[in-house]
Order: sequence, then C-alpha cells, then structure tokens
Amino acid sequence: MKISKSIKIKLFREMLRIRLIEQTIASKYHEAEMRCPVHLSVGQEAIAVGVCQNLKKNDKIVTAHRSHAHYLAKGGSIKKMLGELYGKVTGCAKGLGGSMHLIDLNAGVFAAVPIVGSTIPIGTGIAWANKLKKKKEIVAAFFGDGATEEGVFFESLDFASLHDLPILFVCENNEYSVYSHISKRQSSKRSISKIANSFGIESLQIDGNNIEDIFLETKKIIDKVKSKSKPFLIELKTFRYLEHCGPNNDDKLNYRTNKYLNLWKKKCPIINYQHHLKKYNYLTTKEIEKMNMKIRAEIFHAFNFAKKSKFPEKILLKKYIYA
Amino acid sequence: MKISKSIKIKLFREMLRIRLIEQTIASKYHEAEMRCPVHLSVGQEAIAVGVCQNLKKNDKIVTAHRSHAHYLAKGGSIKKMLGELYGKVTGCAKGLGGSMHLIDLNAGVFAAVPIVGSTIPIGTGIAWANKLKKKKEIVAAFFGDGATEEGVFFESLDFASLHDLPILFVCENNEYSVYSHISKRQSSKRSISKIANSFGIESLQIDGNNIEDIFLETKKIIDKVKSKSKPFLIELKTFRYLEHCGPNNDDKLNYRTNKYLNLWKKKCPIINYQHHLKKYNYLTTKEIEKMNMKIRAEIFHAFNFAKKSKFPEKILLKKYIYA
Amino acid sequence: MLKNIKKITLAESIREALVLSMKKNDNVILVGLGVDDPKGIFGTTKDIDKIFKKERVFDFPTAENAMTGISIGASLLGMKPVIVHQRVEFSLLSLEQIINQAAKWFFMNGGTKSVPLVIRLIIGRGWGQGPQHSQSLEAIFAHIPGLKVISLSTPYNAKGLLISSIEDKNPVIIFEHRWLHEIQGEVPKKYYKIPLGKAKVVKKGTDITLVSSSYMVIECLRSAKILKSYSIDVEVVDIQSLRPLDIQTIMNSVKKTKKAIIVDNGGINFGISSEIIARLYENFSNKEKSICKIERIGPPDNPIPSTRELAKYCYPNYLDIIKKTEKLLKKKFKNLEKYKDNIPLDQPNKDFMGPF
Amino acid sequence: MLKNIKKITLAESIREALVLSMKKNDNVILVGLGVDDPKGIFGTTKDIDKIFKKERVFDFPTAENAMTGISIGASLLGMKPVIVHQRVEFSLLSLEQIINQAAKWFFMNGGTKSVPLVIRLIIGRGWGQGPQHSQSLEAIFAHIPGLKVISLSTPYNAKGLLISSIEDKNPVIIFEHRWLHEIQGEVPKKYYKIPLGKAKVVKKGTDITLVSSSYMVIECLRSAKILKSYSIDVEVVDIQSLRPLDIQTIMNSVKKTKKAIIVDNGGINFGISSEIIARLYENFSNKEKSICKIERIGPPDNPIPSTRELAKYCYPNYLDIIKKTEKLLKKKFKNLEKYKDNIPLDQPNKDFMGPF
Ligand SMILES: Cc1ncc(C[n+]2csc(CCOP(=O)(O)OP(=O)(O)O)c2C)c(N)n1
Ligand SMILES: Cc1ncc(C[n+]2csc(CCOP(=O)(O)OP(=O)(O)O)c2C)c(N)n1
Ligand SMILES: [Mg+2]
Ligand SMILES: [Mg+2]
Repeated sequence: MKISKSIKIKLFREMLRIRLIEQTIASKYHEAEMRCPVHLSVGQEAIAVGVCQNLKKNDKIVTAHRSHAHYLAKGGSIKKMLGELYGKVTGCAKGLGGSMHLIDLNAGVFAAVPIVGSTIPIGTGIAWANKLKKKKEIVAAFFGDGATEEGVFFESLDFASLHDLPILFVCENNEYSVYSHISKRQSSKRSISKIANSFGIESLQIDGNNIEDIFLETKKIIDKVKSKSKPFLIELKTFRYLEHCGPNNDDKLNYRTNKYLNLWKKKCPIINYQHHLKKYNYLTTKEIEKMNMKIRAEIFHAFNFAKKSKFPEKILLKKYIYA
Repeated sequence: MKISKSIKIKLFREMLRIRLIEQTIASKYHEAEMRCPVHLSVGQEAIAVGVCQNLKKNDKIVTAHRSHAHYLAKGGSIKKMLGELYGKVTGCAKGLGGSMHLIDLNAGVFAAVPIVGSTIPIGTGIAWANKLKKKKEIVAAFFGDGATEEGVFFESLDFASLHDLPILFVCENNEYSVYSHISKRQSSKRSISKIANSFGIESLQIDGNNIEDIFLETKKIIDKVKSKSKPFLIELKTFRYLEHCGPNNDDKLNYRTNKYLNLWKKKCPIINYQHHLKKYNYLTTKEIEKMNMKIRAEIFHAFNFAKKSKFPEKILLKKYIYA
Repeated sequence: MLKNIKKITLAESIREALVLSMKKNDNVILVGLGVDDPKGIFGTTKDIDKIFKKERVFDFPTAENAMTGISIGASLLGMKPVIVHQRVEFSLLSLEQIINQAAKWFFMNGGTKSVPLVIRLIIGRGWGQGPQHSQSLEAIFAHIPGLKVISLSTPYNAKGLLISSIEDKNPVIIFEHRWLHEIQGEVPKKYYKIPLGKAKVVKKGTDITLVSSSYMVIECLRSAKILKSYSIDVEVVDIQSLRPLDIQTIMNSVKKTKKAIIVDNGGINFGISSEIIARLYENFSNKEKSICKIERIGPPDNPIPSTRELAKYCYPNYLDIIKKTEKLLKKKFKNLEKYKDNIPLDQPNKDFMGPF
Repeated sequence: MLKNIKKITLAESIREALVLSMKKNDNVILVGLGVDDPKGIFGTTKDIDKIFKKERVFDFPTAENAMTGISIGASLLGMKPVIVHQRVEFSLLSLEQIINQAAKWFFMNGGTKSVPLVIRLIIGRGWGQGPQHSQSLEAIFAHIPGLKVISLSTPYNAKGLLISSIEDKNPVIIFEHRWLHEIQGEVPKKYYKIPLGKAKVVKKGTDITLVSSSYMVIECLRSAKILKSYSIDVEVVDIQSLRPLDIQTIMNSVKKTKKAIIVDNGGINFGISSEIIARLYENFSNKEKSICKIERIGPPDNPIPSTRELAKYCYPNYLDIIKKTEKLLKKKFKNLEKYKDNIPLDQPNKDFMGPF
C-alpha cells in the first residue's frame, strides 16, 4: 500500500509535535513547577503515532508510566496534560493524579498508571466489555518490555485469546527497564512474539523507529482485530533517548554502552523521516520550519494555560473518594 | 532403553501402593476422623511414580493441593501423612497444616500448599539456591493444568529460563480445575509445552497414564536437567477418578461427559500395567495378591498409628509462630 | 408468614439479590472461578447460568489478578462485575488491582470515572481448612480509603446489602462467612436495599453492648439469649459496614449500656476491634472514659491450625462471650455448662461432613 | 567524634548493615529490581555489586510475586534473601506469598522449616508521586501473625535493626521512609544488633508523650525541640517494632506523662494508631482512663494526591503536632509562626529537585 502525501505529513507532524512537547517539558522541568515524575517518550514517538493514526476516536487505549506520546497521539488534550503535570485543577485528573495518570475519556485515553503491567488486564477488560456489548471498537494496550515480565501480562494474554477479544497488545521494547538491560531480565531464547503465539495469539515484530512500517502494518492488523475480533500482539524495538524518569540525558552513567547509544541515535524516527520527506519532496525545509513554528506556538499557549491555571481546592480531597 | 524386571515391579508396586492408600482414605473418610479436605490422586499415580523413581533422595519436590501421590512416591512417610490427615501431633506438620500441607524434609518433599500455583516459584527458588550453592540436586515442581493459568507460573518459567535453573516442571493435565473443563479456561490454540518453548525452555508431552513412557522419558530429561543445569517442562495428560475434593465419585454431577469418563476409565495406569506385567510374565496373579496383602498390612498399621496418635497440645499454637 | 416474605438461607438470599440485580440491570455480570459450576459457590450462584445468557455468568481461569483488572476494565465501560473468591486468601493475588487501582481510580482520575465493582470474599473457618483457607482478613481492606467494606450476617441484610453494593458506583468488598451460608431467616421477596455505611442494632438491651460483624453476630445473639436467663439484657450491634464505619450507632449503644465487648471475626491485633475501641475512647467524655468498660475478643494471634483439637481454641464462641461478660459485669453465672451445645466447631451444622 | 563512630546518612547505614551482613554470612543475598544499578536503591545498595560476587546482588525481572516465592524457596535451603521494593505499592503484587506462605510457613509445617527472609519496603511521600507511589501501608502487614514488622527512623537504628532482621529466622518486613534516606546520624562502625520487638524512648520528657514510627519520629523530635521553648518537656517514643508491638514501653511513658499523641505515618483508620490506642485503654486503670488524654494524628482518609497544593494537607508535620499538643494541654503557644521552616513538603531537602 502506498501512503498519501497528506498522511505522510500528518505522521511526521504528529511525531514532531510530541517530540517538541516532550523537549519543552524537559527544558522547563528545572523550573520546579512540574513537581511530579516525568517519563519522557523522546525517541519512541513513531510507535504511538503509527498505531494511533489507525485508531478511531471511539477506540480506546491504555498505557503506563511512559504515556505522554500515547496520550497525545490518541488525541488527548495537551492543555489538560500540562495542567496535570503542573498539578493544576485544569489537568486531566484535576491535579490529583499527576504525570503518571493521564486520562482523556473524550479521546479514548482510558487509563495510565505507573504500576508496571497493571493496565494490561484493564485494557483487556475494556475489550471484553466491547465484545459483550457488541461494539465494533477496539483497544490498544501499550506497555514496555519490562511489563512483559509481570504475571498479569500472561494472564491477560490467556484471557484475550480464550475469549477472542478485540485488543491490540503493543509492546514497546526499548531494551531497558530503568537501568536494567533486557539480557539481565529475560532469557535470550525468550521471545515476546513467540510467547503470544504459544497462547494462540498472532504476533508481528515491527521496527519501532520506522513510522511508515508501523503505520502500514498496524493498519492491516487493526482491521483484522476489528473484523475478526481477535487479539494481536506487536513488538516494536525502539530506543529511549533520555533518562528513565526525568528531563535529563543520563548517558554518562554508562549503563548503556556508547556503541549502543550511537547505533540508536542514528535511527531517530523523526530525523530520518524528515530526511525522507525532504528527499522525496513531500516537505520543504521551509514548510518544516513553518510546521515547527506552529507547533511551538501551540505548545507555548498550552504551557501558559497550565502555568496560569489554578491549583485545585482542598475540598477535592474529599469529593472524589467515592463516586 | 529397556526396563529391568525389578524396576517394572517397583513401578507397579509404587503405583498400587498409592492407589490403595488413597482408596483407604476414601473408604474411611466417612468416619469423620480425618477432618480436613482431601484431594485424592486416584488415576494420576503414574506421573508421581514415573517421575519420582528417577529422583534421588536429595532431590526435592514441591507440590500443591493434590499432593498425596507425590509425597508418597518421593518417599514421604505414610505414617506422618496419615497422622497429618487425622490432625495428630505425629503428623508431618504436627496436625497444624492438615492434608494440604504435606512435608517430609528427609524425603525431599519440601512444600505442598493449596493456593494454586504458589509452590511453583518456591520450587524455582529451591532450584536457584541449588545452583547458587553449586549442588548437583534438582527440583521437580508438580502442578495441575489450572495452575498454568496463574501469572506466577509464567514469572517462574521466565526466571528459570533466564538463570538456567535445574528444575523439572511437571504439569499434570487432568483437563479439569474443580468442575471447569480446560476448554472454558484456556484457548484451544494454547499449548503449555509451546509456552515453555517460547520462554526458551525445552518441553515434552508424555502420556500421563503410561508409566513406562513416563519413567523412561523423565530419566533422560532429569539427566539433562542435572548435567546441563537447564529447566525442562513436561506436560502429562491424565484423569482424576474421584471428585475434585473429597472421597466420593461425583460422576453423577455430569460435568464430565460419559464418553469422556468411559474413555479415560479404560486408561487406568494401574490396571493396564498389571495386565502388561501379567501378560509378559513379570508377575503372577498370586504375586500380585501377595503384594496387595503386604501393602494393605502396611496401610492398616499406618492408619492404626495415626488413629492412636495423640492430638497436639495447645502450646503448639504459640510455639510455632516464630522460629 | 406473609406472602411477600419467605424463610430462606443466606446463600439463597445472596442468590436472590444476584438474580434480581441481573434482571434489573443487563450490565450486571457474575465473575469468578466456579460461578457456573454444579455447586454454584456454596449455592449462592447455583443455576444462575441457566436463567441468563452464558456471557453473564463467567467462569474464569485461575488468574485472580487479571480477573480483577479485567473486571475493572469492564466496569469502566459500564459493566457491573460481581466477582467472587471462594476463599479470601485467593484475593491476595489481586490486592494490587484492588488497593492501587480500583480503590483509587475515581480519585486519581480526578473524578472522571469510578469503578463500580463488587468483590465477594468468603471467609471463615471450616473442616480442617488450615492456615491458608480460614483467615478473616477484613482489616486489610477496611484500612483502604476508596473501598467500601461490607460484612453480611443475616439472610435479610445479605440481600439488601448486596443489592445496594451492586447499585453502588464504587468498589465494594463484601465479606461472607462460610458458616452463614446455611443459616435461615426471613427475607422479603422483593428487590430492596439496605444503605451501605450503617451499623444496625439487631437486638435492643440495656446492660451491655456486644459489637460484632459477620458470623460473630450469630454467636453474640446466642450469648444474648442465654444471658437473658441470667437477667442480663444485652444489646447487639451488627457493624455491617466496616468502611465507612458507622461509629455513631455503636457509640450510642455503648454510651447507653456503659459496657461493651467488641467481638472480632479476625485477629484483634491491628484489627477491626482496634479501630472501634480507639474511636470509642476518642469520643468519650472523661467521665465516660472512666465508667465505660470495653473489652474485646477475637481469634488468638496465630495462624489457624488444621487440626480440630487446636482450631477449637481459635474461634471464640457464645460461651467465651458470656465468660467475658461475667468478667466485665463482675458476676458469676451458675450452671453455664448446660448451655453448651455439642455441634463441633468444624461443622456449620450437624449434617455437614466435609470436605469443604 | 569517636574513632569507632561516624556520621553517615540512613541510606549509608543501611548499606553498611548489608555489607557487614554479607561479609559475615555467605548466604545473604540482595534481591530486587535495580539493586545493582547506578542509583543503588536511593544509595542503600550502591556499588555493593562491586564488592561481592555477581550472584549475591541480584537484579530481578519485574515479577514481584515470583521474586518473593523464589526468595522463599531459596531461604528454605539456607539462603538469606534481602528483598527490596522501591515502593511499598509494588509489594502488593506479592502479598499472597508474604501473607499466605512466608508468614505461616513455620507454623503450617509444624515447626520444621522457617522462612528467614527480609523484605524492605520503601514508603512515603515525594515529588508529586501521586496515589500509587506514596502510601504507607504498615497496618496491612502488622495485622499478620508470623511476620515481624520493623520501622526504621534513624541511621543508628536502621543499621542495628536491619542486622538483627537479617539474623532473624523469620520473615521480617522493614519499612523505610523515603524522606529518611538522607538524614544523618552517628553510627558505630562495627556490626551491632538492636533487638526486634522493642520500642525506644528516643527523648525523655515529663509533660506529654509522642508515640510514632519512621519519618514521623523526626517530626515529633522537631516539635519536641520547639515545645521546649514553651517549657513543655516532651517524651518521644519510637515504636520501632510494629509487630510484635512493645506496648509496655509505650505504656510506661504514657502512664508517666498522662498525655499522648499517637502520630501515624499511614492512614489512621484501622491503622497503627488504632491498635496502640486500643491497647493503652485496655491496660489503663479506671483512674488512668479518665485522667490520661490520648489523641492521634495521621494523613487524612483519602488517597494521596499528586499536586503539591493538596498533598500538603496529607502529611501532618511538627506544626500539626504542636497544635495538637496545644489542644491537649489546653494551652496557647504564641508566635508559633516563627518556627515555620520553608522546606516545601515535596522535598526531603533543599537540593532535591525531583523527579523521584
Ligand atoms: C509493579 C512495579 N514494579 C516496579 C516498578 C518500578 N518501575 C517503574 S518504571 C519501570 C520500568 C519498566 O520497564 P518497561 O516496562 O520496559 O517500560 P519503559 O520504562 O522502558 O518504558 C519499573 C521497573 C513499578 N512501577 N511497578
Ligand atoms: C489461587 C487459588 N485460586 C483458586 C483456588 C481454588 N482451587 C483449589 S484446587 C483448584 C483446581 C486447580 O486445578 P489444577 O491446577 O488443574 O489441579 P487439579 O485439581 O486438577 O489437580 C482450584 C481452582 C485455589 N486453591 N487457589
Ligand atoms: Mg523498557
Ligand atoms: Mg487439573
């Protein structure tokens, strides 16, 4: 299948937008006004965008601690996200949740929590309800390679397979869980995709830094998940640029070798795609600059909005204990 | 490999002994002196015997709620087991644990608990300690098909594979978890053996009612587990004769079809092996009768012992809270 | 008996609550290992799978943690899952989902979505069940803001409280004592609710208050009956709701009788009775502090053994309550022995012969 | 400072306890996500992997439940695993193994084998950590017979209690408050033990007793210091051991001062303070009941929000303790404002700038 120009530009723009938002968060973090942990998605934007561009508004996603890219790619409100990071009442969770609890029901962002693996069954349950209610919507559950070590991940695969649930499991394998390389946590003979298969779930490995591959493959897969009501798992190798949690680069800690870092830094999904788009004349340097400007303006306003927003009132502490 | 006459007889005798013990428990249960749940192993004896005959005394096993056969096959004391069922201080857990907590450290029976799946990591941990301590002993972890649905099962496979632990995972697949057929719990496209493979663990399916197959195959496998320090998983299809918990036949409840019951009742591991041994003149009817008599005498004495034993003193309640 | 009331067991009353709720609301589904099996969770779900569509009575793989997360997910789309665990111990596998997720969902998402989920936990003693099948762990759940924690004691309140729990928008934990499933009581046939968060004076009296929940309410009522023949007029309060705790009702009773025994189902250390005693004293005037006498009873501070000969020391009963009352009232009741029944402690009734 | 004593942080003192224990006993191993990473669990395990063989400092997959079961298994063969969870919340995934298995192993196997296992649980507040990363769940563990539950508060007791815990034959749960890792104190260089099961009077006084554990001990000491300038002589008791609970030491202090505030780290409902208050009153004479005044303080009964503007209402501090003291002593302390420091509530020290 060929990708139209407008979609190519959209894919690029979405990735760029997320990157710029994340970078702005990083650069403003030292102001100590966003007083909560941040797990930035820099480097992993292609997966969020490639998958979410194939989801309808009513489709739902669940994600984990590293959720900014998913939230934004699925259409979550940037203002509400930043409001949340600033702890303001305008935040998507009114400041109560913080960066690790992004939610935007309108956009179908249904859950993000920092307990590793814990939204996988929750996403599976949403897919189950969709099936019980005979809705033709699907769920995409995003999680990291570390999350595939939690028992509940396997339990969820099992249930999704048993009941043919319409859910796409998306494993973003950035090879690290905090500072631990995957080789310290998983046997080299283990394979997430094969694990899915052994549960009776189809799977595919996709290059997590190739936006077009991701977009095209997941288009087909999502059609299948919807039409056949079957779970599917995709595993995408990718790379996290910054430290696990926080705004900085932590390459100096040396838990990732230079060779590894250099290799991956060459694979930046955005820079490479920009080259591609320029090379084949989908976008000119100028257009890209304009795009940057527009996005930056949006970001500027959103930050202003968040900064100017009010903190929540004390009464909220009691108001939301019970519905 | 050929099996010597003496071993054939031993395999038969061990199975027969377990069967007779279980049947005696069933027949005496209505006296209401064994006042604890019993999960009898009738029908599943071949697995326990076939595997445990290849284990050394120092090798260890862990098991679950349906543990009598494993305990006995590994050399656990019948007197202590019955003492435990009768709630007496002579029991293997001094009456504190009951039928679901059989333990005999001398015989290498290290753990049995009724929380489904929970001894799988514990067995894995014993194997880990063996490896850390450079002991050439192995662990066999017995569990049912239901237990393979618990997250901790997968977590344990993962760890055993990652660290090449000398452990044999033994899945006794009797197709039921209480009254639930496996088709209600696991996708038909799921396979326990393939799951093991996908974690990087070798596996084999063995007929759980064929004692010689089990014995011969696990001999090879256990040698490998020991010499290479690698985990291995075997899955054995088998059949539980009696109700899930308790002394009775519950075929009248119809949760298992007649066809299913008839099919499996023809596959009785003991009757079939007896035929075989008689047919090829390894044992005469008379010898078998004598064997029965001797075993019955042992059982008679063990029951007497248990019945006559004292109940534990109240002080034990406080004595064993902390070591 | 009136036409619109009938005498049924607590198991049957739970079943009625479930059936009526499922009829009223298509989104109510039953979830748990064995919900559709021939025994139907001690009869509480028996044959419900024959009344409703298969997808509404959901047998589950042995995967308690995912079962809870999946039910949370389903509840976010408007389903009302009612989970059941045949032993409270199995639910420990799912505490992450219950405590971190369900209990906090509404709060941590800024009030956008709550998790309407009911989790039935079966507690209590049994036929040599041993350390892993006989705990009563209410205190763990009662500690957590965001949960509602209910404890059933009669067929009447079981039905009304369960219906309210299913209608509630929050995660509700319900404790059912295994020894109660077979007790009988009068229950209206209709769909009715008992508000969550309220304790109930189940017997009025003036001399002493017994505060309790779940099966121990039965033992309290038994002791009240016997104490009557010694001219002691006992008031019995059924806590019913452990969280939110209706301390006011308990307080009113204790302020009236000036004497109370808090009878715990589970271990007293850091247990349910601890909180009640603390709250009572916090609310007492100085004078009340010195004249009111409060004691507590509960299982001793050890795991529950299997053998009946030691398990019998682990379940205080009506006689223990009476003895505590003697101590508290500084009285001596003669011929107490004659009130000793002979139902062994490991049988809920005389016909019960194991194994579960 | 003496040669055999040095001033170090609590994180360093934990590290010393670990290193000394590992040197003394080859069977001691460290287990947990990130134990060998560059940050070394807030510094508590930093570079220990460089001192000992790789197999003794064990990074683990994100599989808390198996990690616990595997450690139990290893302990049955004589290993002494010391598990750590960077947040108490992660340990909820392993409560089945902790509560059903480890806590009961010795008992349910008739005293044949115990489970010598140490589980370090990091609790407490932080930089907008939010509802799932800032609970203090001691009460859940303190309720369970078979566990020992310890709470650290100073570099000195951290080292001694941790060493004792590692030598203990039972499963020991250790609570470490994130805010304590960086506090400094004098710690003997040698290998020394502090017995488990004992509370400690950390400051003597005659006017009022503050009973607390973990980080709240620091806040109590701060308030004691300030109260001194108002001529109030405060006694501070550090509970140290939540199970077994050393009620005697607490009792002695309260009987002396006649006034006490129990300062809870975690929620007060069905919490640590509930049990202490219950026990105190149970042990008081009638007269003591009427003259002793006991209050408690703790976080309010809601999940902890992320935003600092609301989190600030969730962590009582020395000023709240002082205000409670005013109320209890029926006094009015003037110019209290001047004692207000300006360290924001979400920073353990002025240099801290997140993210964890
Ligand atoms: C149950 C649980 N265990 C441990 C942690 C600590 N933790 C936070 S993020 C993280 C890394 C998870 O790695 P992965 O799933 O690969 O996601 P990534 O950070 O790489 O995006 C860990 C271990 C946690 N939050 N929850
Ligand atoms: C964690 C947990 N969940 C549920 C149960 C209830 N239960 C007891 S035995 C059993 C069946 C397990 O089936 P399987 O592992 O196949 O063993 P089998 O009984 O067939 O030998 C179940 C579900 C339990 N004991 N523990
Ligand atoms: Mg990762
Ligand atoms: Mg089975």
